[in-house]
Amino acid sequence: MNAVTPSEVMICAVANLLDGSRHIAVGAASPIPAAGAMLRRAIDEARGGESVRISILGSVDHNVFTNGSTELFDCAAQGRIDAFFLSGGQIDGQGNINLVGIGEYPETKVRWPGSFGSAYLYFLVPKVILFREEHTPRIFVDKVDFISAPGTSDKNTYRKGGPIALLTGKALFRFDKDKGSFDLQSIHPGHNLDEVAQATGFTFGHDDSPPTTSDPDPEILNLLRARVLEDLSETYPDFANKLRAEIAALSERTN
Amino acid sequence: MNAVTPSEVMICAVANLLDGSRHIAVGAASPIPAAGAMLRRAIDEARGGESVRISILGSVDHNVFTNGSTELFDCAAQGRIDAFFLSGGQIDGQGNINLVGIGEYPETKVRWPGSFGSAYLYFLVPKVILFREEHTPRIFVDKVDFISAPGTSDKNTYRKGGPIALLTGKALFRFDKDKGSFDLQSIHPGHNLDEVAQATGFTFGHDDSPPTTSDPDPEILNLLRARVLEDLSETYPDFANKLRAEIAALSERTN
Amino acid sequence: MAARLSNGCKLALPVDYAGVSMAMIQPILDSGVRDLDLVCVPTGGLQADILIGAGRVRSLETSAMTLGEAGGAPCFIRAMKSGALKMRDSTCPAIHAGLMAAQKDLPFLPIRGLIGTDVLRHRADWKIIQNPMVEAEDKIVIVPPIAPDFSLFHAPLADKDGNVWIGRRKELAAMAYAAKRTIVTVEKIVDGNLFDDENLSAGIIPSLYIDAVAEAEFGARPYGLWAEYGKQTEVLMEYAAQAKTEDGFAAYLSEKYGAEVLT
Amino acid sequence: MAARLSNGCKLALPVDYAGVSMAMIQPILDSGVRDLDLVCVPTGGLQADILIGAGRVRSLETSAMTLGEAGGAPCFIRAMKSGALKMRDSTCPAIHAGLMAAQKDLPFLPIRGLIGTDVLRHRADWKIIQNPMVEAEDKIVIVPPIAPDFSLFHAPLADKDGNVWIGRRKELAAMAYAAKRTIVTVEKIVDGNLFDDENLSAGIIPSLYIDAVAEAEFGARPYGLWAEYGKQTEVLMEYAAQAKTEDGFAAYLSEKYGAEVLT
Repeated sequence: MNAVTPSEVMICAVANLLDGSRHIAVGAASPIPAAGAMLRRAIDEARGGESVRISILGSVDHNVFTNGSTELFDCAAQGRIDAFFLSGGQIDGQGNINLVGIGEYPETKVRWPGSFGSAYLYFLVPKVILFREEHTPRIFVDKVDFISAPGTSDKNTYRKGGPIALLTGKALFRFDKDKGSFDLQSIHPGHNLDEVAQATGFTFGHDDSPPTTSDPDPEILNLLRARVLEDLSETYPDFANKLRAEIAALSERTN
Repeated sequence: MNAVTPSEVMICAVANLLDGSRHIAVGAASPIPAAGAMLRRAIDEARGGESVRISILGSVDHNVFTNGSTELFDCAAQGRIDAFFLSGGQIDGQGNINLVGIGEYPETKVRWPGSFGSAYLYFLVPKVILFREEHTPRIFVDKVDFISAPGTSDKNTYRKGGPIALLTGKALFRFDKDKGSFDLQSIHPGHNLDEVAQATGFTFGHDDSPPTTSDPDPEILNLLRARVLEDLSETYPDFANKLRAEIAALSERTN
Repeated sequence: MAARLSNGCKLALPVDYAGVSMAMIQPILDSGVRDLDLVCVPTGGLQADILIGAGRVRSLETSAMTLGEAGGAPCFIRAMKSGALKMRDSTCPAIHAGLMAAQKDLPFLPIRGLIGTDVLRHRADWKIIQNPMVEAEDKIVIVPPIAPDFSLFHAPLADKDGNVWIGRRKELAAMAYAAKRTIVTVEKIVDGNLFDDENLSAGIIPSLYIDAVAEAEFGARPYGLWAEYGKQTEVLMEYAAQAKTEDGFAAYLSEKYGAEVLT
Repeated sequence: MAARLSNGCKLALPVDYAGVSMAMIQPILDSGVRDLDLVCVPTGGLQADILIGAGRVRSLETSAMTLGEAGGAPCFIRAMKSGALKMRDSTCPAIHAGLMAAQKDLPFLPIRGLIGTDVLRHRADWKIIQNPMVEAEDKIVIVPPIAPDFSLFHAPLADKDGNVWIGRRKELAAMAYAAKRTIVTVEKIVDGNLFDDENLSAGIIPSLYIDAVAEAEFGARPYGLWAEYGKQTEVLMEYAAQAKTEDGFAAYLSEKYGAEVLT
C-alpha cells in the first residue's frame, strides 16, 4: 500500500471530479485545484485520450486568453469552460457561498475581499467544484450571511451550471441539485463521521458508514509525483516544494 | 484670379464644412471627401491649430483603429468622431438616403450594395456630409424607395447627429434640421439655378440669386496643390494623378 | 476541411480587406454543400457572390454586397431580382452586435440608430423596446445573437498547435468567438508556438477557438491580405465582366472551379 | 498629470496583474484630489487601498479588494467597518459589461447570472427585466454603463505620438475606450511610431484614447508588469503589516509619500 499525503488525497479527488472535462479554469492562487487539473491532464494523456486544456487565470505561461479579463466570462457563458473552482468565507448547506463578509451588510463585522466572478460563473460553468481546505463550523454554516452566489435557482432562472461537489481537508461531498443539499460521499483517511459532522454547521445526507476517500492507484500516484510535481514547480514553486517535503517526510515515517 | 478645377471646388467646400472637427472618418473609396479632410488638416496646421485626425477606413497606414471594424461605430457613439460622409443611390428632400435599391423591396428593380453603417452612423455622427458628385433627378428624388437612414427623427428618438450639408458636382446645400429640408447655399462656378432645379427632383429653399461657391484663397489653393496632393498620392494615387492632369490642363487653357 | 460544413449551416465570412479565405472556395464547391445561410462580417464581396451564383446559398445577412471598384456583385443582384435569395439586409454595427451577443451567449444586445429605417422595418427578428433604465420615452432596438455554425477566414500565420495570428484584424477574432466552429487558412504554418513571442500575443486567436487550419499561400487572392499583399483589382474587374450574365458566370464556374451551378 | 483629476471624479484602476500605475500615487496624493469614485477593473489592491486609507475615496465599485498572498486590504476593511466608504459590491463580468456599455454609449447591457444573489439585491442601479425576445418567463439583469472620468494604468511602451502598447492586456484597452480621459505611465517612451511595426499594432491603444503619458520605470512596483517584471510580494506583506492599524497606515503614508490622511 502506498502512503499518501493529505494534499495528495485532495489532488486525486479533484482529478476524479474533473473526469470528462476538456477545458478547466483555475484561479491563480489555487495550487490544489491546479494540481488536480494537471493530474487530470496527465491521466488522460497517459491513457491516450485528448489533452485537457488548463487555463490558470493571471498567469502568463498557462493562459492563452488574449481578449482581456472578460474572455473567461464569455467562454464560460458559451460552454467553452467545463469546470471551475469556487470557495467561500461561508458555505451553507444549500450550496450558497459568501465571499463578502460576516454580519449585516454593508458594515459587516468581518469583511472579505468580495464576490469576484462567482455571482456569474456559478450559474454558467457546468461543473463548479467548491474547495475549502479548512473544515470548521465557522465556514460551513447553516445559512450564509450574504449570498455571493446561490447554490440553486428556480426553474425559470437561466442556469447552465452550479456546484457538483464540495471538497474539504476532511471529506468530499456531492451536491444534489434537485434536493439543493449536500451528501457526504467519502471521508479522507484519518478522519471520521463524528468529526466531520461536528465540523459542519449544516446537515448533510450520509450513509451510516461512509466510505473512506480512496487512495490513488499507484500509476496515478506516480504521475502525480513525477510529471505533475514538475508542472507545478513552474507555476506554484512554493507549493511544489512543500508537497515534495511532505512526501519525503511521509516516506521516512513509513519506511 | 486663380483658375480652379471642379474637383478643387468640391474639395475646398468639404474643407470648409469640416471646420472645427477634431476627428474625421472617411470611407476608403472616397477621394474627394478624403482630400477635403486632408485640406482641412493642412489649413489648421498652417494656422497653428491642432492637427485634425483623419481615419481612412480599410487603410493600413491612415487608420489607427486596432479593435476591428466595430471600433468606428463605438467611436461614433461616444462622440469621438465629429464628421463622416454618406452618399446614396437616392437622396430625397427630407435628407433620407437609400443605399439599397429602386422599386419594391426586397425584389427591387435595381439593387445597390446595401446600407453599410448608414442606419447607425447617420444618427450618431454630429456632422454627416452627404456627398454625391453626379447631380441628376434619378438620384435626388422627392421620396426615396427605401430608407437606409432617415434625415430626421422625432424628438423622442435618440439622435446625436445627422446631415448638415449635401455637396454635389453642381451645388452645395445646407440641411435645416428643424424644417427637415435642404436650402441651396451656393452653386458651383459654371452652373446656374435653373440647371440645379432641373437636376434636383425635390424642392429646396433658395435665394433668388444664389451665390457662387467661392473660389479658395490662393494660400488654401497652394496647400491643396502642394501638400494635400502629396498626401493624396499615397492613398489615392489614381485620383491624385487625375487631379494633377486636370490642374495642368486648366493652366494651359488659362495661360 | 470543407467536409465539416453541412447543408443548411450558418457560415460567416469576413469583409474584403480583413482576410477572405478565397482558397476555400474550391473545396466548398467540391463538397457539394448547399442551402448555406451566409453572414458577411459586416459586408460581402467576391466569395459570397461566387457561392450565391453557384446556387449554394439559401439566405444572406449582410450590410452590403459589393466588388468595390469593380462594381456591384452580379450574382447577388441577379438572385435578389429573381427572389432566389432570402435577404436579411442589416447595418454594420448590428452585425457586430449580433456576433457580440453570441460571444457572450446573451439573448440580445441593444443598439442605437435604426429607428425609422426600412432596414429595421424588414427585420422581424429585431425589436424596439423602451429603455428600461429611464422613465422618459426612449425607444431602443435590440438584436438577437448571430451564432454562426462556422466562421471561415484567411490569416497570415498559424502554429502547429492551432493558434492563429490575425494582428489587428479583430473582427476575425469576433467571428471566431461567436461561431461554434472556426476554419482558417493561413499563408504559413510555423514551427513552435506563437505565444513564445509575447509581442505577437495580442494578435493571436488561441487554438481554443480554432477547429481546423490549413496552409494556403496567397489564399486571399484576388483580395489582398492586410499589410501582406495587395488586391488584384483587375481580376475583380474580369470577374465582374464575366459574371454579368448567368451563362457567363456558369462558364466562369466551370472553367475556374470545374463546378456546376446547383438549382 | 494628476492635476487633471478633479474632486469627485470617477477614476478606473486595473487589476493587480494587468499594469497598475503605482507611480501615479505620489502625484495623486500631492494634488490633494478627494471624493474619488473608484472603479476597480475588475478587482482592486494596494493602489486603491492606499487611496482609501489616505481619505481620498468617496465610493468604490469593485468585485473584490485584496492584497493577494498578503491578505485582505487593511484600509478598505477599516473603511467598510466604519461606514466611511460607499460600497458598490459587483461581480467581475458586471464591471466588464458596464465598461462595454460605456464604450458603445449604450444605456444598459444585459448580463446572465446574478439573480438570487445579494450582490444584485444591494445594487439599486441594476434592474431585472423580462428577456424581450421570448414569450416564456426569462428574467435577465441589465446593468448601466460605467463611464469613468479617468482611467489610469501602467503599460510597457508608448511612443511620442501618444500611442500605448499594452500587448494582450485588453482590459486596459476596455478601460481606455470606456473613459472620458485616459492617463498612462509607461516603462519607456520610444522614438518613432509604434504602428511602424505591424506586429505590435494588435496590442496598441491608439493615441485617440490617450490624454497623457509619462515615463516611469518600474512604475507598477511592487506589482509586476505582465511579462516584464515580477511582483514583490514581500513589499505587499510589509504594507499589510504596517497598515493593519490606522496609526500604522498614517505613519506609512507620511514616511513613503509625505502625505496626510484627509478626514
